[in-house]
Amino acid sequence: MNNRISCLVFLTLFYSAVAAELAVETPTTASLAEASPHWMWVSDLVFNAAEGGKAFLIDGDSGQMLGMLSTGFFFASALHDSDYQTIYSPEVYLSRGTRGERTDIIAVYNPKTLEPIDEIIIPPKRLTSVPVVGHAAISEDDRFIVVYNFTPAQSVSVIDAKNRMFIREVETPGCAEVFAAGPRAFNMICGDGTMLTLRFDDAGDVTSVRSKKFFDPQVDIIDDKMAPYGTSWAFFTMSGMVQMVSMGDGIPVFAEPWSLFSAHDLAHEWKLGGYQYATICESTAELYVLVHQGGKYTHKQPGVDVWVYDLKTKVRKRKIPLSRAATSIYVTQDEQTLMFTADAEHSGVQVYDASTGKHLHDVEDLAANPMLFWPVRL
Amino acid sequence: MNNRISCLVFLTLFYSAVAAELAVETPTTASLAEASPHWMWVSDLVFNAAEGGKAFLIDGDSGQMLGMLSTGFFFASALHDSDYQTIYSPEVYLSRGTRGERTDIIAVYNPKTLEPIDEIIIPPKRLTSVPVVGHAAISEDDRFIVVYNFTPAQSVSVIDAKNRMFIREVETPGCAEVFAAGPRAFNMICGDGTMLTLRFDDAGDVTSVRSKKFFDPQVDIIDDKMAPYGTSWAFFTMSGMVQMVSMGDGIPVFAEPWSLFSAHDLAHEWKLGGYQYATICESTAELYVLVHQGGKYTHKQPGVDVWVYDLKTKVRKRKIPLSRAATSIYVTQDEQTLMFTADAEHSGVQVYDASTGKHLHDVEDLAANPMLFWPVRL
Amino acid sequence: MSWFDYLSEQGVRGVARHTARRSFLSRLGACLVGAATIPALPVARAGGPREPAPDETGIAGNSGDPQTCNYWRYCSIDGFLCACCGGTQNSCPPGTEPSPITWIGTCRNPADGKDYIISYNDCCGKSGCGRCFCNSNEGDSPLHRPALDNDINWCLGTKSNAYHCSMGVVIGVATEPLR
Amino acid sequence: MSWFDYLSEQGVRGVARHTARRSFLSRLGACLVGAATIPALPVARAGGPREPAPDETGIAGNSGDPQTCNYWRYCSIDGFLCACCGGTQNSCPPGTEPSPITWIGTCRNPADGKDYIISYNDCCGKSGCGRCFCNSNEGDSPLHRPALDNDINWCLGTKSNAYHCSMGVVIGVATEPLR
Repeated sequence: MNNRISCLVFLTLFYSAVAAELAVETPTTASLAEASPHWMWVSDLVFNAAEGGKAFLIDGDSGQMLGMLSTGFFFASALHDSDYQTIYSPEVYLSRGTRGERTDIIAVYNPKTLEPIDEIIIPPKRLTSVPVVGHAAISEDDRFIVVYNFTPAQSVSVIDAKNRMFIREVETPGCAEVFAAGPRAFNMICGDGTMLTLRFDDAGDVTSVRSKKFFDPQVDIIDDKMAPYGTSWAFFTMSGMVQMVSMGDGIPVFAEPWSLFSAHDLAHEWKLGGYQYATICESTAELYVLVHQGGKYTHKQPGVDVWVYDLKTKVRKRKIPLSRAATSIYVTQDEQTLMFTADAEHSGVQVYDASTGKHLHDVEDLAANPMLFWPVRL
Repeated sequence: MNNRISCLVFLTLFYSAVAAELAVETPTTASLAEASPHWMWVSDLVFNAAEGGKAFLIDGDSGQMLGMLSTGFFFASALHDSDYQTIYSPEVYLSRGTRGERTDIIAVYNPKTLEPIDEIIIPPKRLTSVPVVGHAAISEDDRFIVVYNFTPAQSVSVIDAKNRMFIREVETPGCAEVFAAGPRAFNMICGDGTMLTLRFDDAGDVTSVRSKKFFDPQVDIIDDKMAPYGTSWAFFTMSGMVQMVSMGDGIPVFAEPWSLFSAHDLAHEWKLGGYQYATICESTAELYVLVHQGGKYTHKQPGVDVWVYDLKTKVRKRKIPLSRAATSIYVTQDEQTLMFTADAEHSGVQVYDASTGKHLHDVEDLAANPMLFWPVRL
Repeated sequence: MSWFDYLSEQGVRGVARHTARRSFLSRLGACLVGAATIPALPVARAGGPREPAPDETGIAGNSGDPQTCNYWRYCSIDGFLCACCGGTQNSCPPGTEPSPITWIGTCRNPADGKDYIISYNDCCGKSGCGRCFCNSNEGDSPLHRPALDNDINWCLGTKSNAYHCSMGVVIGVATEPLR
Repeated sequence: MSWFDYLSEQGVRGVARHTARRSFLSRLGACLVGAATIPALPVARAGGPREPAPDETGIAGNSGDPQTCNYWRYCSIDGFLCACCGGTQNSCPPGTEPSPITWIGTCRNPADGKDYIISYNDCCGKSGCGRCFCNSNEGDSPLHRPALDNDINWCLGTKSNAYHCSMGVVIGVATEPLR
């Protein structure tokens, strides 16, 4: 009798003394189902203990939490490649939690198992702030990752995602945030109203081009909240103008700005507000924004309504009153669009049918400070 | 003109353009006043992100927070020497927050500045649990620190506090927790109902003695919540018996047990409950316990009343109804006794006049999960 | 000291007394090392027939919802319910690892009226899940009786000691009163 | 790139335009290195005379309580108030270090009716204080205008980058409208 059978006999005898109606169970680890376009990630800043940052994966259909990543100090959000085979998470750790040596990494996770599988050490300079979407970006061909640094010197760290190695740091004085722009380029917003384009060759060598001035920072500054739309990005000024920027060809092309708010809306002080107040559904070409009524400098107040615009006609199509005020919003990209909202100062995520505005789920007690949604792009 | 004066002139000219009614200020770091017997530390487990443990220092007289320490993963509490010149904090860190290499240290802080001034690396075996007082202890002569390890093998790490170095690990199978016992000895509670005494010589070499059986774990087990009283410790059984153990001579001496609860109390299901449910004021020889009414296994439910006993007569002297239910309690050691309470599941600490029961302060929004008080012993 | 010694001190008296302790443990240990498909240790019995929990009346005859604290298996649990965190009552959320050792309790299944031995394995390797905190404490014992202590972070012997959530795993039926 | 270049790009236009930028900055920088007793940078003016905050009516004529969010200096703050954490409106809690660089705002002191330039230095080196969170945002600007951005963790150039709390430090009176 070999050892394996011997053990089975032994254990059978052992458990026969406690033979039960319910079968004896073995603790295991759950697997994730096939990824769904209705899955959504949400980042948790854990502001009262920011060294404990997290990301939660939720299923908008069931309203269930599916899993979590532990993502370190002042976490913003993670990136993934175009077929969702790899998650790249910019993370910051201090050797003694809140003191000691700082190490910045791109943690590499398997999206199917949520296990950490590798890490790439990068310069310990990553921006730490209330999370913004533009803190890092991955090129459309999945080759390069760029992380925005602020020490307060402004620069980017360039990472070769394919070979999982840091390549170089590029100084970007006066320019902040990064957005993928075509297969091998990234755009940044500069404080003087221009856009900086960084283009990379196969070796990761960089050339840079500065755009014309597309906003006046003294008059109506472009905000650091924005929404992707295919290979374009929608930016917003503090007064509620939409500035669409096409980035697909690597060089930014600026569309004519238009206003979200009528004179009547403005007279009633309707405003954009929150930490991630705009999102676009690509398949329906609809823009969703969080709005509230408030005076100047209420740009972080939660939205009480969602206003939905047709991006083709630039006309507001409908209003969705929220079951609870929210500072972040994201919609799925399919036609059965789900809308996710959260308030940074309260635990929990709300899920709605985006077309009807019907409130579907409250995912309660999820995240101490839900800040940024980031989608499972499929 | 030397450089310093040149700078002053330059800066004066610079600021003269903005000369103000309010003087220009320089950001500084506040100093702590002379330590008061009414100061109290409270540990924060931060259970939803336990890598971000903390300790808060509060002044019971003013109800103000005075400062904080960042104390790492599953923090329990810290120790200090007999003249409050040095704080020793057993802390656990993982190199990637919740993964990677584990490092256990005794962090050394200056209690006057709350700055980390040193650290002692110890074996990465420290018990991590819902905090208990007996997780670590410092000898009465301030020479040795002992930390209880659970891997689940049971042992202690012995640290030379004077020379700030780890000395050795001592295996203590079947025995848990540590309590200072005389100048150079520590006692542990063993699962078989005995006490284990570890005695150290100058070199940190150890001899051990096992006591008689002083409780029956099958009948009425001694709980792991206890209160110091000079060189004695009060232990409690699950049924509410008080077992005072004198440790001053290095070898435990067991007093006659007595019950906190009359037959009438027991009939009405009055019980001890919480995470730190008992505390003793040395100058008044009063024992304070958190009590509630509940069935078996409600031993972690918050207390709604505090019952106060005269330790000399073993008679209950008074009852203090709480402004909010609490799982932890501590009193100051002076005759103008203050009583601190907190509930592990709610932020905030409550301060009372212990003699009158008058509620003095709510220290609000302090700690995510306040667990253990630990005093400034002066 | 190995954790088998710890078990022999603390946990498996009820089983071990029917056999030669050393040989039983060494046999069990050898099998456990060789076979990953059997339940986690310890397998001690929690304390004989259990006393009903105060809130159990509402679930009589119904096994209940594993995402709620009054689910029958959770009678001695203390932590975030893995079933609310991407796992189930007996599987860890993705990317976390079940603790190989744990504390145990005895809970009555209202569906069949029987008492089961439940192993409360923790899931390890990520920060706290933060959802569905549940603290029921039946049979919970102090730290010096660790096999019955639900206050311990049982993420021991795992790649990481970080505590994420807790499960209730059926490892047998409680057939006789034992302490 | 040094942070003086950053300042010359972003922050000190209002001052620098009255002088030769390079020499001003190098002089200021040299003095700052030599003298720890002068206010922290940046010293740019936030944006000229400010607009009253919606909740300011209640504190007219009164400087208010530094432990509350409507204290006059906090008109552009975003964080935990150090005055609730063992510090004051202009001193860090024990064991934490003020950030040498920071964002700035302009706030009106109801006690004298004047607008002051306020430097919102963060205190660094410990985990978040967690008390008296205050987010008032007057003059707050996006990340590409960092000297006016209160969302940035300004624990930069400190021994540790850990954010603990925020202060409002008077660094001058706002004498003229500048952007």
